[in-house]
Amino acid sequence: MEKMIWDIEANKVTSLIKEGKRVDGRKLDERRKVTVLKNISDNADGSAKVTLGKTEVMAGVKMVLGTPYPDNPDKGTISVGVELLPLASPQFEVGPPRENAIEIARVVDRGIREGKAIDFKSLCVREGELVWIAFIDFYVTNYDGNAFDAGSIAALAALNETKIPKIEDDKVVKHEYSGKLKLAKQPLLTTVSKIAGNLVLDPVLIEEKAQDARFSCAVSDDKTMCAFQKGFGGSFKVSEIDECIDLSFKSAKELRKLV
Amino acid sequence: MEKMIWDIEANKVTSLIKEGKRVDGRKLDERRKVTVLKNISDNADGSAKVTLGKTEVMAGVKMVLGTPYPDNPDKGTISVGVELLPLASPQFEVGPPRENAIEIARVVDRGIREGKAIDFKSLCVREGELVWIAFIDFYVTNYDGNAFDAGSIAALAALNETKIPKIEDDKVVKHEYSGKLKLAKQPLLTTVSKIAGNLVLDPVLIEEKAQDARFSCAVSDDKTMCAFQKGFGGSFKVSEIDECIDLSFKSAKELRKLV
Amino acid sequence: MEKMIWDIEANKVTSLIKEGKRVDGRKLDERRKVTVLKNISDNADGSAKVTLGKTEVMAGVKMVLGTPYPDNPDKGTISVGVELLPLASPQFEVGPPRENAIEIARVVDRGIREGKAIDFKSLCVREGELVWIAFIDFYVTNYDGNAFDAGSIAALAALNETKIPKIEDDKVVKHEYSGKLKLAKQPLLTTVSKIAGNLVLDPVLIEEKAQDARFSCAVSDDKTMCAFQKGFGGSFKVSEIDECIDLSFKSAKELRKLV
Amino acid sequence: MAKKDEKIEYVKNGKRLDGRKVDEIRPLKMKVGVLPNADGSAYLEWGQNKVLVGVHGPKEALPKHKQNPYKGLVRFTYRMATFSVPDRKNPRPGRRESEISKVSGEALEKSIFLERFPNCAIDIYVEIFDSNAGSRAAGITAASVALADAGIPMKDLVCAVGVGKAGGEIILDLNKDEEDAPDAVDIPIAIMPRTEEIVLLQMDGPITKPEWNKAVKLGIQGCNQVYEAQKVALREKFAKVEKGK
Amino acid sequence: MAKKDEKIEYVKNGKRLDGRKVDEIRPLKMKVGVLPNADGSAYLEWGQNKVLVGVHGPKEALPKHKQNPYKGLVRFTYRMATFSVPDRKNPRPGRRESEISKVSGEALEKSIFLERFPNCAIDIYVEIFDSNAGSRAAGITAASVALADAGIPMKDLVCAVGVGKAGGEIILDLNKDEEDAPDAVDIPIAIMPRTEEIVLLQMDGPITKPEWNKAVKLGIQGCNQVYEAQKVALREKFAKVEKGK
Amino acid sequence: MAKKDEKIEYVKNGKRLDGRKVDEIRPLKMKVGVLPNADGSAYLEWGQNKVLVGVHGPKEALPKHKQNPYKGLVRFTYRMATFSVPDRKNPRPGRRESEISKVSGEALEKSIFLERFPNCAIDIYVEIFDSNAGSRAAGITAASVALADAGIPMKDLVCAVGVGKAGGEIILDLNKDEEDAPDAVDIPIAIMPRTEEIVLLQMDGPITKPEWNKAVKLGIQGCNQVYEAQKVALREKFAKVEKGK
Repeated sequence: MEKMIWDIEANKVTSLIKEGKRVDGRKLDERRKVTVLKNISDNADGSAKVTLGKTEVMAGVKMVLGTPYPDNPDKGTISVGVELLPLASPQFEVGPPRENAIEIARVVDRGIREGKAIDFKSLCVREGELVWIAFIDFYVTNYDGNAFDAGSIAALAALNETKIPKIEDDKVVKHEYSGKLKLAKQPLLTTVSKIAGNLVLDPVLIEEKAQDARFSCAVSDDKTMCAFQKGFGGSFKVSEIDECIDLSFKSAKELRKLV
Repeated sequence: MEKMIWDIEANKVTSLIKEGKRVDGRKLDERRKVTVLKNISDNADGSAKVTLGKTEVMAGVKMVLGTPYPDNPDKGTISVGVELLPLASPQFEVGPPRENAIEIARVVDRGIREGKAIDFKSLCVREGELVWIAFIDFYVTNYDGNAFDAGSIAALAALNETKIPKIEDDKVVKHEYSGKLKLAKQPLLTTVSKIAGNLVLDPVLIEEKAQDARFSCAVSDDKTMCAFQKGFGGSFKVSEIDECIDLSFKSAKELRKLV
Repeated sequence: MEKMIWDIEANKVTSLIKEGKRVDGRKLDERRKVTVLKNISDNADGSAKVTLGKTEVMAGVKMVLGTPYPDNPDKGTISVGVELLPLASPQFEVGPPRENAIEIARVVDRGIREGKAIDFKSLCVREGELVWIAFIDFYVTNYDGNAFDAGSIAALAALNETKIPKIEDDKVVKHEYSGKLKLAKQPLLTTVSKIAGNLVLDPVLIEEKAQDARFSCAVSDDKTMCAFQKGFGGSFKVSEIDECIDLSFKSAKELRKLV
Repeated sequence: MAKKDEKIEYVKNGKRLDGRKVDEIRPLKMKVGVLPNADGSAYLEWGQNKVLVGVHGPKEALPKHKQNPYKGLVRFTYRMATFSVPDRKNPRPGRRESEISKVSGEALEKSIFLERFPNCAIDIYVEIFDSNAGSRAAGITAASVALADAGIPMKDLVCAVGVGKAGGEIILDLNKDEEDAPDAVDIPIAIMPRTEEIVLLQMDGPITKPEWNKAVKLGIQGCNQVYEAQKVALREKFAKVEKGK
Repeated sequence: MAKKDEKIEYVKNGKRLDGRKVDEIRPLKMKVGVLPNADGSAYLEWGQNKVLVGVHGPKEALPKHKQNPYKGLVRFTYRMATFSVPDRKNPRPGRRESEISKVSGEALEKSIFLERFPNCAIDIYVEIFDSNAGSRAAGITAASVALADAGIPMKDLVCAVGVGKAGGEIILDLNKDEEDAPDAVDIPIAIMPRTEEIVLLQMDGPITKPEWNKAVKLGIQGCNQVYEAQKVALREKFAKVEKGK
Repeated sequence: MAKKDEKIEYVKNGKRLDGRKVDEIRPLKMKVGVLPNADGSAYLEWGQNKVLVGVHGPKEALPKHKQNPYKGLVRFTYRMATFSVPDRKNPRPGRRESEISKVSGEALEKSIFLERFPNCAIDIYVEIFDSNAGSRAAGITAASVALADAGIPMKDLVCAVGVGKAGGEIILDLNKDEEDAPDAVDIPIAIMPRTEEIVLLQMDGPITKPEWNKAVKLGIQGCNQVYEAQKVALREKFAKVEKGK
C-alpha cells in the first residue's frame, strides 16, 4: 500500500523532471535553503544544528584523549558516527537502515579526513603516547533526503566551533579549554541525483525514491576534490560525472560561507 | 487464549480485593512467608537462596579487584545483575523481559548503594589503584510475583555472608579470605501494589496482572528511606505514598531479622 | 517440501547401507579423496586449502603477540575459529548454524591442544609478559558433510606451514619471519557415522541426514588418542566405539602423509 | 564542581548557588510542532537541558503478537546523544536509558485515553542533546506536550520536575552541582496536575519522612509551574495554526 | 591446588586425595519436583556441584519453521551462574556453554519417545550455581530425572559421570584437583543403563587404548551408581505424592 | 613499506616499483564454476588478492516483506578472512565491509535483467582470503563472472579496477605500497564496458580535475583489460562444459 503511494509520487517527480521542473519548484541545480545554528549543546566541545530544507541534523564533537596508532605515533584522528533516528521518519522505525547510516558516516568521514580539514599532527599531545581523537557524531532528526550534504555541513560547522579541552595530569579538565581547533581546509560534500537522465542537485526524499543513481563529491578548496561516492543501482557517463564535479565546486563555494 | 485466562483470574483478584480479601487468604498488608538459606555456593564469596512464597531467588556475590573511578580514587563499588530465568515461568521463555530485569537490578542496586549498606571507602585496597568491586548477581528461579523484594532480601543476605578474599601481589588468592565484608546498614525493599484503589503488600503474580500501579520503597533503618520506585501505568495519591512508606518501615523491620 | 526430498534421499542412503553399500560407491570404511593445497594466502603466517570429496575448507594461521594467562605465565596458546559460510550451502543461508560451528571449532581445538601438537612453552617470548597466540581460523566454502575431519586436516596443514614472525620492540615486523613453528605431534580427527546400525567412515552430507549418531576421535600418534566427541541423538555400544577408535588410528596414519 | 569534604552552603540568605530561590525552577522554554515528519513534536530547553521529542502514532502495533485488544501501547524511548554529557557517552543505549524509558512511558499511560486505540501503538522518542540534571523530567514534560500536538486525546497533561535535598535543604529542580552534593537526594516526580495524581516517582539517597513530606509538597508546586509553561507553549502553537492557513 | 611440577600421588594406598576409592563417586543428593512453575524439575548436589533443572513441555514448538512433523525437539540450555566458578564468569553465555548444551540435549534424545510429540518442543534448563568438575554430568543426570518428573514418557533414564586419568591412575568422578593434574584426562560419559548404550561421550587429553578400555568399564559402573540415586530420588517424590493429596 | 618522509619515486623510467608500466594491471587469473553447491561461482587471483565468489539464486526473497513485486533484489556480502590482511582481522564484519557490500551490490544491479525476477533475491557472497589493495575491484569482477556462471541474464559484464595517484603520477591498479604513498589517491571504478557506463565510483584523497580526467581515462582502459580476462575465463568454462558430457 504505502509502497504504491511512493511509486505514484515518484512517477510524478520523474514526469516533472523530464520537463526540467522539480516538485518544490527549484531549478535542477538549485540547493534547498540551508540554515546553520551553532553551539546547540554546552556539553559538546563543538556543536551545530543544520537544516537543509526539511532535513534536519544535530551534530556534536567530543575531544577525547587516547593513544595513537603505532604506525602514526604523532597523529590524532577523527571518528564519525551517524544515527538516522526513528523520530526522523515513519520509515526509519522498523529498524533504522544501518547500512545507509554506515555509508553516510564513512563518506562524511572521508571528506573531512582526505580533505585534510584537520592537520592530524596538531592533535598530538605527546608523541607515541597521547593524542586527541575528535568524535564527530550527528543525528538526523527529520529526514527529507540528502543526509550526506546535511551531515557534511553539520559536521564541519560543529568542527569550526570546537574548543580543545584543557589537560591536567593527562586528563581532561571539564568545562575548561586551552584554545580552538583550527581547520586547515573546509571540505564539503555535494550530492546529485540522476533522475530520468537529468542531474538534480540536493534531492528531497521523494526525488531519492525516483532516482536511478546518486553521486556525491567532496571538495576541499576551489581546485581540489577529496572524496567521491557513487550510490544506487543506476549508472553515470563520464561526462555526467564531470558535470557533477563542476556543480560540487560551485555549491561548496556557497556553502563555505555558512559553516 | 492464555491472555484471556489471565484476564479472568485478574478480575477475580480485583473482586476479592474490593472485599478486602486476597487470593491466598492473606491480609492486604501481610507479606508471604520468607525463608533464607545461606551459603548455597562455595565458589561465591557470599550467597543465599531466598523464597518469598513461591517466588525463589538465588543470589551470589563475587569480590573482584579493579581500578577505582578517577573521581572516586578511594572508593570501591557494587554492581547488581538480575536474570529472570526461562525456567522460572513459562511466560519468560519467549525472550525473558530484559527491561523488567534491568529495572529490578537498578532498584535493588539503588537500595543498597544509597542506603549506604556498604562503606565504599572500606573497599579501597590502595588509593587510586586497587579497589574491590562487589558483583552481586541474582537469578529468579521460580517467579510468583515481587522479584523486587525477593531480590533485595537475597542480595542483602548474600552480602551479609560475604568474605573478603586474601590478596597476594595484587591478585586474589583463591579460597582464602582475609575477613568478612562489614555492612553499615541493612537496607531492604518493600513493594506494594495498588489494585482497585487498595494498597496490597507483596503482590503475587496474578495480583501483578491485576494491579494499576506499583510502588517500592527501600529503607535503611527505622528513620531513613533510601530509594523509591513507582512503576506501571496507574497513579498514586500523596496520601497513598505515605501509607506505602509506613508499610515499608514496618516490613523492613521484620525482614531485617531474617537476613 | 525440501525437507521431504531430504527424507527420501536419506531413506535411500539407509537402504543402501543395509546392503553394505554407499551412495557414492565407497566402502563403509573408506575415506573420500583428500587434497591439500598449501600457502593459499601470503598475509597468513600459514595457510592451506583442503578438499575432502566435495567438502572444501580454507584455513589460515595468524601468530599474534599477547600476554599469558596468570596461571600459565610461560605458555602461549591457540584459538580455533570456524565459519560455515553461506556460500557453502543453500542450507546455511538462513542464519548459519552457530552451534554446529562452535562444536566443530571446539573439537578441532581439543584435538590440537590435547594432542600436544604444539609445545605451548615454545610459544613463550618472555615469561609472564609476552607469548604467541596462534589464531587458527577456517572457513567452510563448500559443504558436503564432515567438516570435522576436513577442518582438522586443514588446521594441521596450515600449522605445518606456519612461520613465526620477527619481533622488534615487542611488536611484529610485518612480512619478516624468525623461523618456522615446530609441531611436536600431528593429531588428526576421524569421524564416523552410525547409520542403520552400521559404522560409516567420513559421511557425506546426505549420510549425515540419515545418521543416528556420530563419533569423532582424534589421535596424535600410533598409540595415543587425544579427543572424543559423540554427537547426534543416537547411541553407541562400547564395542562400536572400539571399532571407531581402530578406524581412527588407521585413518590418521594415512592422513598424516598429506599434511 | 565541589571539592571533596569542602563544606558548601547550598542555600545562603534564601538564594542558591545559581541565584535561584529554593522553590524556583530553572528557565524553561518550549516550542511545539518542530518536526515536520512526526505526528507530534516538541523542543524543550530547561536550564542547560535540551530535549527533542517526536511522537508517531497511533498506528497498528507491530509485531502483531504485541498487540493488546483492549488498549493501545505506549512505547517510550529515551536516548542521550554522545555529546550531551561531560564524558562522551557510548553510542549504544545503556541500562540507565532503558530504565528511564520504561518508567517514563508508564508515567504517561494514565493521561491518554488508550482504550480508544486497541491493537495500536504510540511511539514516543525523546532525544537528549544537552543535559545538566533533570533530563528525564524534561523528557516527560516535552513528551506530554508532543502527544497533545499529535492530537492524541488526553485526560490531562503530565508535568514533571526534580525535587530533592542538597546541603540539608529541600530544594526544587536541582542542577548538576546540587545533585553532586555529598548528602544529595534526587526525587524525580511527575503528576497529572488537575487531580494531583502521581504518575512517576523515583528516589535516590537517604531521606527522612518529614523531609519527604516537605519535598513532595515542593515537587507538586514545581509541577504546576511546569504545567503553566506547557499550556503557554500549546496555546502559542494553536494560535499560530489559526493565524496561518 | 597443585604447584607446578610438584609430583603428586593422586592415589596412595588405594585412597585418593579426598579419601575416596578409585571407583567411588562423590556424595550425591537429589530432590525432585522443586520448582512450582516448571512441568518437571530437580535439584542436585554432587560433591560441590549444585545444579537446578527445570523442564517445560512438551508444547508447540515456536517459531513454527523449526517444527519437525515426525518428532519432538529437545532444547537444552546449560548455563553457569556468575558466582559458580573460582573467577567470576561473564554473564553472557560462552562457547563452552553452547557446546555442552548441544551434546547434552543430544544425549537425552534417544531416551524420550519423541515420535509421540510431533511439532512439539521440550525445553530443558540447567542452571549451575556451584561447580567443581563434573557439572555437565550433573546437569544431564538431573535433567533426566526432571523429565521423568514432568511425566514425559521415556525408555530409560540417562545417567552420566566423569571418568578419567590423574597421576597415571584411571579414576571415577574426578574432582577439580584431579582434573588439574598435569597428565589429566577427562571423559564425560552418559548411558542408558538398561541397554548400556552410550549417549554422551567426550574426551580431553592423551590416553592409550588399554587405558580407555579400563576407563569405559569404570565409567559404566559409575553411571550405574548414579542410576540408583536417580531411582531413589524419583521414588521419594512419588511416595510423597501418594502420601500427600 | 615506505619510511615516513622518505622521498620515493613511484615511477622511474616509465617503470613502477614492481616493474609494471603506469597503465599495466597486475597478473590476473580467474576460474569459473569452482563451487559445486553454488548456482554460480568464480575464483580470482589478482596480484596478491585471492577472492572466492559464490552466487545463490534467483530464489524467493525472504523475509517476504523485503520482496519487491517489480524486480529482484541483489544482496551482496563482502567479507575478509581473519588472515587475509597484515594484522589479524576481527572475525566480526566491520563498517568498511558493510559499505563495500552496499556499493558493490549497487554496482551490479544495472547489469542484470532484474525485472525478470519479481519477488526474488540473488545472493552474492564474496570472500577475501588474501589481499593487497584492490580487493573490492577483484570482488566485483569475480562476482559478475559468477553471475554469468549462474546463468543469470545480463546486459553486460561489470568489470572493476582501481586507479589513482602515487608520487604525483596517475597509475593503474595500485598495489599496497603505492596506496601507502604520502600523496596517494585511490579511485575504485567499475563499468559496463559496452556502453562505458560507470556503475561504481569512489575516491579517497586530494585530486584536481585535470588529474581526474586523466585517471578516469586510464581506469576505463583498465576495466577493458579486465573485461578481456573475464571473457577468457567464461569461454574456458563453457568450452569445458561442451567437451565434458
